[in-house]
Amino acid sequence: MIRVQEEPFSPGAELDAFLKGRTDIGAAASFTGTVRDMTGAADVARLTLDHYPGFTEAEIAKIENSARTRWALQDTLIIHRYGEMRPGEAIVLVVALAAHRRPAFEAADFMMDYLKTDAPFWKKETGPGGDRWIEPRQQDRDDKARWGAHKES
Amino acid sequence: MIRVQEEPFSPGAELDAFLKGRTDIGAAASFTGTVRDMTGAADVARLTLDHYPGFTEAEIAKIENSARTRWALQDTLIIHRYGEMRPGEAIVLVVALAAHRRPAFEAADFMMDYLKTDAPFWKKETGPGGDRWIEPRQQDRDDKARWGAHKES
Amino acid sequence: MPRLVYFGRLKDAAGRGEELFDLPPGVRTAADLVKALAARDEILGVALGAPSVRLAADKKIIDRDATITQSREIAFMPPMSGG
Amino acid sequence: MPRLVYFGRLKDAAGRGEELFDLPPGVRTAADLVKALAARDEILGVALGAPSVRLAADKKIIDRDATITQSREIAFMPPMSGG
Repeated sequence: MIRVQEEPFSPGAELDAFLKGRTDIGAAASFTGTVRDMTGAADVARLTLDHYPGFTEAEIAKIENSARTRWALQDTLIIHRYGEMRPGEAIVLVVALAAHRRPAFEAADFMMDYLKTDAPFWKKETGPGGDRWIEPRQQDRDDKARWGAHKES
Repeated sequence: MIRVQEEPFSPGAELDAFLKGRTDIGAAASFTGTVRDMTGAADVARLTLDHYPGFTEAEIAKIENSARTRWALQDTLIIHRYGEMRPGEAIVLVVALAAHRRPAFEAADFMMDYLKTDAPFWKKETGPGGDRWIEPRQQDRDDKARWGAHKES
Repeated sequence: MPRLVYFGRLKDAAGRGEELFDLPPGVRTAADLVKALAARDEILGVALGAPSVRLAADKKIIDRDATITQSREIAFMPPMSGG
Repeated sequence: MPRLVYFGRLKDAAGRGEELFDLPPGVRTAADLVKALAARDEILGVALGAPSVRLAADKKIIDRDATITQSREIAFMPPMSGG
């Protein structure tokens, strides 16, 4: 399941709702990305995420489908926010449910690596010194490369 | 933080409480282990975990400390239940908080691998056919071996 | 007349998030379109010409030699960064 | 008189979770204790003798050649499985 939304969300509440009533899984790996206060001045710091409605959802669906093809998963959840966010707020939540822990961990890790470099969002960090666009670091590209040659489309 | 308890808990509610008010982290990796209905008969299936009060907490603390030494983590949480559990209930929750996602993921994965083979719990599965003690599989030992030679004590 | 959409730092470079742009005669491919935009605004042209910038026509990724004469919406996207 | 504590399938093998056990004369190490228990109950003795069984004295892991004459609690633990 994929949700791209402007509204804040509670990662734990989403996790509990996603797990509710399931007796077929043994493992739930989750990852929450939050806005980190890089400036030491939380009152002025914010992160603004631009997205491309329609296209963004479709590209995230490709990432989710790749994970579902690659591992034996019972279900997956990706929630991603856009718009303006403050330090401490969740940007993204990824959950992978499986019978065993290795596929759950690997799929959550994989989906995050791909979201980091391939999900159509553009991030602007605002601090006391002004605005700055954030683009994927070499580290992010290296992380994605761990999963081998892999076409999303 | 470590909690060994008999009472059921909600992994998501614990995750939200653990994240609350933190603006210094960027990444929270979590893992929830749940009781899977192996029998197809949830009404009779249960899992019973035996533990060794005092010793169990101390051994889990060693695992947590190993992770804290090995990765740059802002905080870690391990909640582990003992006693009788029904399909769908959470057995264990592990959370690793860090500035970036790789240490968070790796530390959560590491703590789970060590809990699986080194945490003093003994698991009995009860189904329609009676009781069965569950011991670590070779796969669990292989998973732990991924982290290299590593002394807990 | 297609709509051009700019994201991230390209929005800053273009000074707007989107615009309607009348394709000049002779513009057939995405590369032709970038050339036409560069003729209007050299700095934007350089920004759009970077190989790291990806293009989409009607929300499908396209190469720069793709024909865009029938496209209703063309998006210019700098490197993406989710998560 | 130390308390012996059995976990997991060893609890089933011992038919109890714990017992007070008067150390017979000549019992000095953990291995001696296992031998004394085996003399009382051969099947339990085999189960406790398995190399996969770990022992703790007063909640600290010990080797089988460790002296246990001063220990108040000795635990017998089959392979652990948390998570």
